[in-house]
Amino acid sequence: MTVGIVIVSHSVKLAEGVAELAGQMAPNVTIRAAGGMDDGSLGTDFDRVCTALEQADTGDGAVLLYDLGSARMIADLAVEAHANPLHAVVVDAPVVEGAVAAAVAAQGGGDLAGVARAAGERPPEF
Amino acid sequence: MTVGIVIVSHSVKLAEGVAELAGQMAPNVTIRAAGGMDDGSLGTDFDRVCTALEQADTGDGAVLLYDLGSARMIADLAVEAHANPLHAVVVDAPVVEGAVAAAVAAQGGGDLAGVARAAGERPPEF
Amino acid sequence: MTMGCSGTDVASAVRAMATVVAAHRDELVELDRAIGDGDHGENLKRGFEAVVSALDSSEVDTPTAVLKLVAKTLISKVGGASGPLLGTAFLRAATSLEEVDGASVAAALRAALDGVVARGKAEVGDKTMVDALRPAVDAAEAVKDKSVAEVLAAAATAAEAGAESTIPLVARKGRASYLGERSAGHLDPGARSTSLLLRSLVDSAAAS
Amino acid sequence: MTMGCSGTDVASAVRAMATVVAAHRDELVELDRAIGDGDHGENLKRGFEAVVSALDSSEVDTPTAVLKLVAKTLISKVGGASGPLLGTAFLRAATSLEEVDGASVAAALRAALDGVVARGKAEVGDKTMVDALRPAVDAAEAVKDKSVAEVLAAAATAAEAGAESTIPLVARKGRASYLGERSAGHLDPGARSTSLLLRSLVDSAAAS
Ligand SMILES: Nc1ncnc2c1ncn2[C@@H]1O[C@H](COP(=O)(O)OP(=O)(O)O)[C@@H](O)[C@H]1O
Ligand SMILES: Nc1ncnc2c1ncn2[C@@H]1O[C@H](COP(=O)(O)OP(=O)(O)O)[C@@H](O)[C@H]1O
Ligand SMILES: [Mg+2]
Ligand SMILES: [Mg+2]
Ligand SMILES: [Mg+2]
Ligand SMILES: [Mg+2]
Repeated sequence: MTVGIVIVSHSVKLAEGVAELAGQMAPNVTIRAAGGMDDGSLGTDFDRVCTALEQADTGDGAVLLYDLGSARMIADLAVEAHANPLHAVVVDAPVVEGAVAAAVAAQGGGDLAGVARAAGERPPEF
Repeated sequence: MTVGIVIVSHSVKLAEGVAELAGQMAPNVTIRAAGGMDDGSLGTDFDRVCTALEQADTGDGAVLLYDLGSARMIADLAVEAHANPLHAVVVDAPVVEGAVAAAVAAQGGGDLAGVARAAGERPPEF
Repeated sequence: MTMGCSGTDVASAVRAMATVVAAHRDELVELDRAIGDGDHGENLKRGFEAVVSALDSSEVDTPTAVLKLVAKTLISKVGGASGPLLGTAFLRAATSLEEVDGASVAAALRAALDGVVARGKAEVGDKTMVDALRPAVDAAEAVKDKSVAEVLAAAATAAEAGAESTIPLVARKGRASYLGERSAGHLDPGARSTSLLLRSLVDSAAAS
Repeated sequence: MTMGCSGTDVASAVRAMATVVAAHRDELVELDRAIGDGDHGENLKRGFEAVVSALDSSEVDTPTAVLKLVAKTLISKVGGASGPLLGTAFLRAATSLEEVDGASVAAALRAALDGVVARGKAEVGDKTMVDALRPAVDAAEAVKDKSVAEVLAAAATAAEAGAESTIPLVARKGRASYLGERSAGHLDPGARSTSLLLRSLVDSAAAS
């Protein structure tokens, strides 16, 4: 059981940075960065998010985290377009903290609901 | 009155991505990314944070946002080392959401306390 | 009076929208710079340019197929909040546009509004495109037994007034909500572009 | 018995720590891989290598000056939570180490602990280096009228037991706290390295 993770962001760097940070604590989890537009400008790219979601869901589903509100709408649309929309959950949580928590939960073998729950919980005190 | 912003992160990309996202809504605000280590590995670099803070505080102070707990400790140390520690505030808020809110508040001419408060408030619904 | 109802006519109307968007790019950018991130004009320009390319290179022939292509392209290419919102609007309009008369145009506009609200959760008063679109739909429905041209004219006029009504509002949805009270005193870019798109439809209907 | 109290002696003890850290790099990495991000051994190795370089290229001569240089270098070069924590520990120890006898060593350890707690807000039971350091300080104070070597030996032995005590704990501070219940059953890397550093001091005191 390994739930995947998609980071939806307006920025290529932000998405990749969150993915690398979360990946550090979750070497076996597929974390895909879907940030920025094709031309490098800031914005959310639906096709990129769809591709990332296809890759992140390796059978056990995937959670999507997003940076700002308009990215949430794109994430929702990507879930609707996903082969199995029940295999993808958009989590309303701070993107960095949520991604690290989700990655750790997925690394620990959590199922889709468990990983989504972990991502949405207030992160532990550091 | 323009309060500056420092993004303290374990990742170069994450810090730069947050800075570019927040900067989009705050063209006149100095936002400095202080992410990653000199050798490119993930971690927080104290000297980088200190330099970023010196640059971000152009006279009206600066707020620092951080990604994970150990980055907070480095941010605190950078404030203690800052020429005027009362001119720098570490904000305990989700880094992306907090940075955007802080940037918008600083762009609007908020003072240090106001910018720190804006960063720490729950972001508006999108 | 009936509006042309072939796929080609709808495609022409959409191309005319693209022209209007390009002509107002800078204005929309300026509006978005004041209370957002300054990309709304560029977002819509990029999106509608992609729509025109898509229409050029595809053989969609029914109004529904054209509108679906428009929807899909806007969702993919706009890059900002207005992409999924307008995309959902076109998608919902597509599936409800069966015949083209006043009533069906009003119904399509209603479906578009419902889609925007379902997607973005904004209501009138939140300082968004909904402030233009909802009064437009209400006005269209009030005259839905008249011609397509009259229905569209009523919608566009109401949308223009609705857009103006956003000026004093404090934003509660979208990026502008980060500004709080400072968002008051500015026209919402998405409300403005929505009124422009509806006015463009009026002109297309008159020309056809 | 008194420990050498020149800056050179302190520097030698710190160099010995660097050797110990390098020898245990992989072990600390493995421990951190289980409940963290797998960098603790590398972080400390990098930090202490930088400390050795700094000592090589500077002319600090008092124990206080050496410890401050160590603190500053660890804060700058470690890159993880252990950097600001150990750095603060060395900094506090530096400013409280006036003469080198059992009592002052115990006092320096107490100051170091207080610094770690002030910086990281962890307490015993949170599964951090504090679980090694606090019992070490308590043990040191209990024998503070004895020699430096005995004080350090008491501290190191207590730190080792304290580190072991972290195994069943659920982490409440630091990165491992993200794992919740799954953090139980693993030795905390920072508690382990703290016990290694203290044991290294014992060996340095015996050799001097
Ligand atoms: N939740 C929402 N519901 C309805 N309209 C919205 C919403 N969020 C944003 N908008 C509209 O989108 C416009 C901004 O579009 P655009 O600049 O393209 O996107 P972004 O804000 O992502 O840069 C706003 O002026 C507003 O009219
Ligand atoms: N708040 C804290 N207080 C005390 N010790 C802490 C705290 N946070 C982390 N630690 C210690 O730091 C160790 C991890 O150090 P390291 O791996 O170098 O940093 P990071 O977790 O940033 O990668 C943990 O094993 C723990 O002992
Ligand atoms: Mg915009
Ligand atoms: Mg935008
Ligand atoms: Mg670590
Ligand atoms: Mg680390």
